[in-house]
Amino acid sequence: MLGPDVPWYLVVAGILFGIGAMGVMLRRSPLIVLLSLEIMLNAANLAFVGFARLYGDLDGQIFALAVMAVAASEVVVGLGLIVAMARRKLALDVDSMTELRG
Amino acid sequence: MSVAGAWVCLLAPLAGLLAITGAGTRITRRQAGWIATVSVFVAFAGAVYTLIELIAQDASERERLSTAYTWFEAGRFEAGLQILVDPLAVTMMLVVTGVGGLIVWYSMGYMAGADEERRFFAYMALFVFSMLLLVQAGNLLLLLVGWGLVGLASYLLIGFDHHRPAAIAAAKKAFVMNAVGDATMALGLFLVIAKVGTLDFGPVFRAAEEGALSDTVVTLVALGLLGGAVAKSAQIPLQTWLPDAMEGPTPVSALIHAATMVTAGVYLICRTAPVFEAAPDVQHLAAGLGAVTLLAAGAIALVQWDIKRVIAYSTMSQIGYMFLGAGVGAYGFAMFHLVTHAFFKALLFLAAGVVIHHLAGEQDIRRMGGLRHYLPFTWLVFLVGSLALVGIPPLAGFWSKDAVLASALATGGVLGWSLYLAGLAGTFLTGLYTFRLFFRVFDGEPSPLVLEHAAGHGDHAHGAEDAAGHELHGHGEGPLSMLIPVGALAALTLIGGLLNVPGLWDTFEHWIAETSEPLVEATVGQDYLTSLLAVLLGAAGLLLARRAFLAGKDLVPGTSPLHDALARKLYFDDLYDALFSRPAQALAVRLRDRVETPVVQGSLEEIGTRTQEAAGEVARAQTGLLRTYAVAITGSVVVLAVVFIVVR
Amino acid sequence: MLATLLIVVPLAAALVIWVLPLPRETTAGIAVLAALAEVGLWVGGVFDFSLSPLGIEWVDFGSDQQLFGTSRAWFEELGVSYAVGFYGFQFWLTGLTVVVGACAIGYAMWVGRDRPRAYYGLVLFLVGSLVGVFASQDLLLFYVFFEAMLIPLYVLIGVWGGPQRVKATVTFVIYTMAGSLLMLASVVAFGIGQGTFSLATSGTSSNDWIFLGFVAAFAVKAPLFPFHGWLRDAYTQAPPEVSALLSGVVSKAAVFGLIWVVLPHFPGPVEDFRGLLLVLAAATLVYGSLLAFRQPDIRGVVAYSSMAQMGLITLGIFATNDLGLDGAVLQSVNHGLVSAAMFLLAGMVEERCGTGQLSALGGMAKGRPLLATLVLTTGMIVLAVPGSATFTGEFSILAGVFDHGWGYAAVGAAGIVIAAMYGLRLISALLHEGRGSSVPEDSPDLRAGELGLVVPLVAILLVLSAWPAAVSGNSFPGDAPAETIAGVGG
Amino acid sequence: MGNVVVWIVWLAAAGACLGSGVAVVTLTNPFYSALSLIGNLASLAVLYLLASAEFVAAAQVLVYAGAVMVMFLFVIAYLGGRADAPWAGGPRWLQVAAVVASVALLVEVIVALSFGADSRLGTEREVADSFGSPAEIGRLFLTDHLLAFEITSIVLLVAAVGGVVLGMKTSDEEARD
Amino acid sequence: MTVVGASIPTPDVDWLALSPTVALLAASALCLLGAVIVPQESRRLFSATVAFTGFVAAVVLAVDVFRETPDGVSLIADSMSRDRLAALAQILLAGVGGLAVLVAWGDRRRSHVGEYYALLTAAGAGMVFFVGSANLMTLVLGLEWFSIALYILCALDTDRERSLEAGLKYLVVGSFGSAILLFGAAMTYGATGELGFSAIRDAEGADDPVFVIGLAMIVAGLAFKASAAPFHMWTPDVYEGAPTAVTAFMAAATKAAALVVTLRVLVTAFPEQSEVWTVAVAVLAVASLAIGNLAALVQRDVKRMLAYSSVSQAGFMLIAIAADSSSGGKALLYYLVPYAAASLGAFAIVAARERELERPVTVDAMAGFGWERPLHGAAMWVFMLAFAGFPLTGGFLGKFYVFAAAYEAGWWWLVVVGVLATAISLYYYLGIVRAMYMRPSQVVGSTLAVAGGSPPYDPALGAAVAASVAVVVGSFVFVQPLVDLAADAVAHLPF
Repeated sequence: MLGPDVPWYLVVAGILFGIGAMGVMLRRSPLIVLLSLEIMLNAANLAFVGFARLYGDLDGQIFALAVMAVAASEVVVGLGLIVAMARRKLALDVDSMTELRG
Repeated sequence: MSVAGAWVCLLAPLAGLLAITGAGTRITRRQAGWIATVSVFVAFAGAVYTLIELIAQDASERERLSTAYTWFEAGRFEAGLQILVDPLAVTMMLVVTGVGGLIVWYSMGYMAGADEERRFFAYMALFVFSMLLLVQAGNLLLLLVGWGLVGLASYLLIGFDHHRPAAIAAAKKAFVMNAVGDATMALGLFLVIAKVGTLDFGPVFRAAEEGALSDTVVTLVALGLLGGAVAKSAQIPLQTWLPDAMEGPTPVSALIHAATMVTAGVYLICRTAPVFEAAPDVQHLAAGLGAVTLLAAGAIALVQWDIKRVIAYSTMSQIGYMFLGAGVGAYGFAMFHLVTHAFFKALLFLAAGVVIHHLAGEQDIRRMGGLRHYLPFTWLVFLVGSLALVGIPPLAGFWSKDAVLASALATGGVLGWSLYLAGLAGTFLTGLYTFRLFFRVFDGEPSPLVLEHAAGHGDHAHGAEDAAGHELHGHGEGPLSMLIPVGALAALTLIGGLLNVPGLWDTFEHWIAETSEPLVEATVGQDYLTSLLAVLLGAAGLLLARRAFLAGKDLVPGTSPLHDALARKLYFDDLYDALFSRPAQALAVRLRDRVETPVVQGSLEEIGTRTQEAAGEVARAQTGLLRTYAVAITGSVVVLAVVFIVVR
Repeated sequence: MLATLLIVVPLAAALVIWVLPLPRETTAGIAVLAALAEVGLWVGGVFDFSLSPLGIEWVDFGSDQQLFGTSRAWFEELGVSYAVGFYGFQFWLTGLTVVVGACAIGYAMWVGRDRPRAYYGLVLFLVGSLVGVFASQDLLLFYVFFEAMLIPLYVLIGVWGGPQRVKATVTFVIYTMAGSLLMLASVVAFGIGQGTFSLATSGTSSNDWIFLGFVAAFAVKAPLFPFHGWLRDAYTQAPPEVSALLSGVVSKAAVFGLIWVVLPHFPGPVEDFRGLLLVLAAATLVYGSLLAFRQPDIRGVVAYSSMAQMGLITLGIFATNDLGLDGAVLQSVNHGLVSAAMFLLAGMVEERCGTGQLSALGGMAKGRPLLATLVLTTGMIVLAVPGSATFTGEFSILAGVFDHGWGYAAVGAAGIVIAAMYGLRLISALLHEGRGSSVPEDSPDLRAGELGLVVPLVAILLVLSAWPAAVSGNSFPGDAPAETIAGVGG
Repeated sequence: MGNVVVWIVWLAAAGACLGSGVAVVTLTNPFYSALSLIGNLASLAVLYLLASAEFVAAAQVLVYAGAVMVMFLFVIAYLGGRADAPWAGGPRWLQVAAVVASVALLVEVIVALSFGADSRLGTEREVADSFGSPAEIGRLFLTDHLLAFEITSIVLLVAAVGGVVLGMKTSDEEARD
Repeated sequence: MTVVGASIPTPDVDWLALSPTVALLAASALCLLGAVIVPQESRRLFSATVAFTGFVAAVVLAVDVFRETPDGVSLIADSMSRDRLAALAQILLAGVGGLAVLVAWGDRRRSHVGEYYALLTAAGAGMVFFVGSANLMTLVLGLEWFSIALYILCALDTDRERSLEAGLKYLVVGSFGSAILLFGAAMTYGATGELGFSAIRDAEGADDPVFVIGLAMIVAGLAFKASAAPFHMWTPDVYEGAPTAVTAFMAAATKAAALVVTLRVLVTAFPEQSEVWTVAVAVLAVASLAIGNLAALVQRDVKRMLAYSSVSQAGFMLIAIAADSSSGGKALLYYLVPYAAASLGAFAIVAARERELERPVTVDAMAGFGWERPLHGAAMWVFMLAFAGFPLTGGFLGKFYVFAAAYEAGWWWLVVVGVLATAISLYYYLGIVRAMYMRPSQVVGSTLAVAGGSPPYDPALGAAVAASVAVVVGSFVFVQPLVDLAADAVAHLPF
């Protein structure tokens, strides 16, 4: 194979997943949280693509494509929600959403 | 031989009880009294019939066990509702129903006008039934039932005046102390069941006689029975309830606490003689307790001021003689003394009842005196009774008490001699306290109280029994329904002793011997010697009492430490209070305050609180912050992955 | 068939009452009718109408056959079936249930409980589940009914009880459930281990933990010291008739469980733990008696005396011999009746005086002969005066446990003495001495309706006093209970 | 030599990918974050290409970096200044825990990978040139993965409905306002 | 499909297997259509009817699938399985959905009525599909399908802040969970090179750490959907904030679907690792029991309390999965029936109360409810008893069966934990009963009057409640037939 072996892809995927997860866990802006979620999904996609290459099996790529659609769907809903919240003049800060707790 | 009479005897009072209870207010008080009286006399008739039937039998045939049905059954253990008809039982039946009938009859006059008279007669019927069950019981379990039921009846009757705290307290005390006796007796019976497998007299006695039971077992069983006997018969150390029981109406004292129930212990020892004989130490213990009691009670009687209490201590003392007799194995004489004692002690109580009745409930002999002139008949019968009690011939007490003492002498040895000397000393004391009482009540100048009642317009309460029911003025010697029984008992006291005259005929002793063979037989010489000594000592006591009375002095000076000890009843009440009553109460309170509330209830609350606290912590972990959820998930995944890798 | 009928009739009546919007009187009428029908069915069961030309003959309790049984497949997968039927002691306990149940319902009608539809339905439901418990021949079915009876109890105490009712009911239900859930674990373990849940056909187990699970549940239910934390509040806060059912009948579920679940199926552990259990039972007896002696109110006294009695019964059960077992059954019936009577009487007194505090009561005997007679009679049976049925039971139990050491019997005998103390204290505090501060001068004697509730209970007790062998001699198949029990698991 | 170039490209792409990822997470302004994400997606597309996933790479650019991100930017623009949220903040322990947890997860994954790297993961199969081509992908989507294909569309449809429903001002809101 | 070129072999589509899903999708589409073309005033009637019909049709079709499928088959390159496990789960899910529609009927929303029912049916369709998934891809997609529908449903009351908060939290945390599941799927794929469950089982590399991490992540992702602790934290917030009818559906259906799929995945794909995941599942079960029960103890809001209770119920069901045996499977399936019914019914009651009070239902707000609304009160009582595992409800036999399965499998300590947890749970379950019957009503004359008096009786909700009661009690009486069905369902799982 040209370039690095598959495990390197996976390392990148893993790091990316970690970065995304950290974003979700650290950031308070729902927009950025959504972006971080995208990173996590893409990390998974990268892993899938890498493994697809490893096994010479297109299932992984198909999976990655499907996940893209799913990710898009989540973004749509997420953005819809953010818009609805903005319309309700709610603070766009996940830390302020503590009405429900305990 | 027909046992129908015995069954009639047993069931008639029960029928009376049920009739009175069932009829409730539909019958008058007087009718209730009649029902009770008649039912007891019917029972007496049954007893007499049974006696005749029994006499008609061969001496060896005079024992019949009759079972109505299997009363209790557990696995292979069975106890029938059965009665045993034999000379011992019939004797007791006669005493219980005969004396009982007279006393119930007497009560009709005595209790007239009392509140809740029906209840009184129902209780009396219950008592007679229970007592009959006790003496007729054909096995130990049923005997225990009767044993307990008389305790119940005693409780009910002592506490008859339930609005008086003293009466209630006395009733409770009597019941609880008797329960202690019941308990020890029950323990003895458990041991019997464990070792013999049955409570029927026959097999149990056979086992005891044949030595099938080890010495320890027999001793323990006998101790258990003795415990019951001591409690019921108010012997040391379970004697303290009897004086208090005098809170009950006087007929009750006469019937239960003089004539019948309290002597049940003696009956028990005679009935279970084979067991006691197999455990001679226990039997001797019984005799010893009897001796101690007769002295102690006699001594305490010297300082009592309550007319009934004096007689009550005298009862204890006399039962001490019976125990002494039964303890040395002179069952016949013990029973003989039981019978004569029933006569003269009932007589004394009923006569005292007349006095109390006359004085509208006053019982303190310090406020009496000179009654001889107002109550001549009562004076006479009281004198008869007192002389019989002291054992002056030819009255009943003379024959029976001397026979008991002679048997002690015949036993010999250290034990026999000690018992004998104690008994003799007792006769002296008897003379002393009996006539102290007699003179105080009947002799001398009439007291203000007596005069007041003689005038017939006493109108203030004296705070003693019957106060609620009686309008207070002199009753004289009371109605015929009181006088006839008193007269009948006086007659019995006069002639009762002739049932058994040492050296001439010993009908009674033989009669009892058919059930319980005596262990000792006094010689005629011993008899005469004893009689001589006893009469002399008794008379000496009498005279000393007379002198003291004339001198206006107390027999035991009120300032002496001895007086104090006697007045405090030798400290038994204080001792039990300190040893049992108060620790038990303290224990109960302590358990409630130190265990129940803090530990049992508290631990629950503690668990509840702790759980709530933990729950609060868990809920607080749910911060509502989105980011913490993500952290939790990530962390959990990390941990889960580690677990997976490790477990793998 | 009769067993099923006895279970179904009250449940069906409960449903009818709940579903149909009937007026108060009709509701009460249906409830009473159902309760009486239960009694009638049960009495009908005592006599077997088919055997004799006269049409009436005693059922043969001594036969090895289960009586009036029904068995249907239910949860075959795990070997669970709907199996009900009676052996002697079960039948007696059932009789106790229907009688006390009828009196309780009658009392409720007499008092006129609020929200009658809910109330009567729940009581009937309780009665049905209790009968179910006593008729069970399947372990899981037993557990089902054992738990089901808590459902109505929870509400009955919590809604109709005294001022502390909510705390009382919560403590009661959670405490008893904690115990019975441990039993559920044991039920599972035992049944799965045996491959069947049938009480009659499953064998024995020697697993101590399973055994302890069962014992825990029954120790809470009985209750035994120190598992009685729920007792006082529940017994004093519940409505009197519910207290009657609770202490009189519900606690007997523990008796049933110990006799029919634990003894036959865990002979080994029973042997190993006998000492401990006997000590606990004896401790219960003494502890209950002592606390009864210092309770400030009627129901507190009766409550702790119930506890003491349950300790006694447990002594008999773990004596595991003829005297102990037969005595335990007899005593269960006795205690059920007498404590029911006592609680009903307590209710009647409380209704008259507005309080159950002994210090505020007294002197009620004066002018109230019926009340006095009944309280006295019942009280005397409570304290087991010799000759009473309770005495016979106690005697038999203690004679039985004597086999395992005189100490137990001695403690039991001491218990009898303390029982006399608290019994007399209770009687006197109610009836005797001066009129208590809370006793209205004109408060009436018992009325006919009240008599109709208590007198039957007392009458049965008196009959049992005269003939205890009726129960004790007919409790188990065969003539030796201990052998019969041993035979079930073997 | 091609290898070296590929390596360089790979490293550049991977570096860009991770760098832009970090930028997404760290930048304060959501607008810049979104832009960084575009870079991230684009560099991922390069990695996909290198892993013989041409069609995926294309889709990544078109669908993701194109459509989705445009939507993102549009929303951010719509929100204007309101989109600016505090950076992080919150409890200190939370930040620490977040970092620790992510790093731990990362370490686990990488350790696991390193165990497998020598054996199964180390040796990839030879693949044909058509591997990852639109035709192959399309064929699979219509045969083996027909269901996935259909579901993807349904999911998108549902999301579309959701976007509409949530984005619209409702009569309930009006009633409340 | 015929339009596709000849070079591509058309896959054989088993329409019967897909029919429940398709029926629901059709209903969903109709509802959406209705949202546009049906006039406002009859829209609710139309949509609800269509949705209900769709769910009923799905039930009927699933029953047919069940009867027609004695042996499991996998379809379309092993991406989906048609078997009795799926069919049974579909019957349950669609049934719950139908009842949820009845509960939703009384919801007096003015806007998005058509979309509401469309999304409900769409979520139902997703679950119905999800339980039949046979490879990781269909699994993930099915999960996203119904999840996204539910995210929207949760946030649908855009006028309520809590609804929005719930929606966003669910979305973010849910996507986070999905991402983890997805990454796990990638790892598993990476270790085996396979996506199909049975293929994964047969593949090599089972002891690969990558594989194990993948398994852990998959378990975490599914546990997340089943709201098992410690992945449960979204549950209370979302359940509380979401429209109650949606909560009812979610609580009953999501958990059922997730647990059935967890069972299927673990048993079919990872039998070799059973000693690993049984321990993990047992740990999750214990955590769920502990955390769910403890947290529920201190809740004041009934929906929130029920949410925590659902966490603990998940714990019980995980015990059944941990048993890793056919009786465990049967126990799980049996347990789901009364659980789903009780859960739906309980939220239905809460919905009813909420509608008459027009404020969130706290435990205090339940005071006196039992006397004011006797039938609802009694029903609520039954549901609480079912949760608490009292006899005469299926909840009891469910617990019993679960414990039996666990004990058989040697998990005796799980049985003990379960028993203790049940004891704790009694406090709050009975707390509801306590409030309903033992506390004076605080409502009559005050808030209720402000809310315009009690609303007209809602027969649809009543029917749903009645059906739930019938199932809860019926599953107790007719346990064996249900267990027989469950036995058929798990017969082909490779235990």
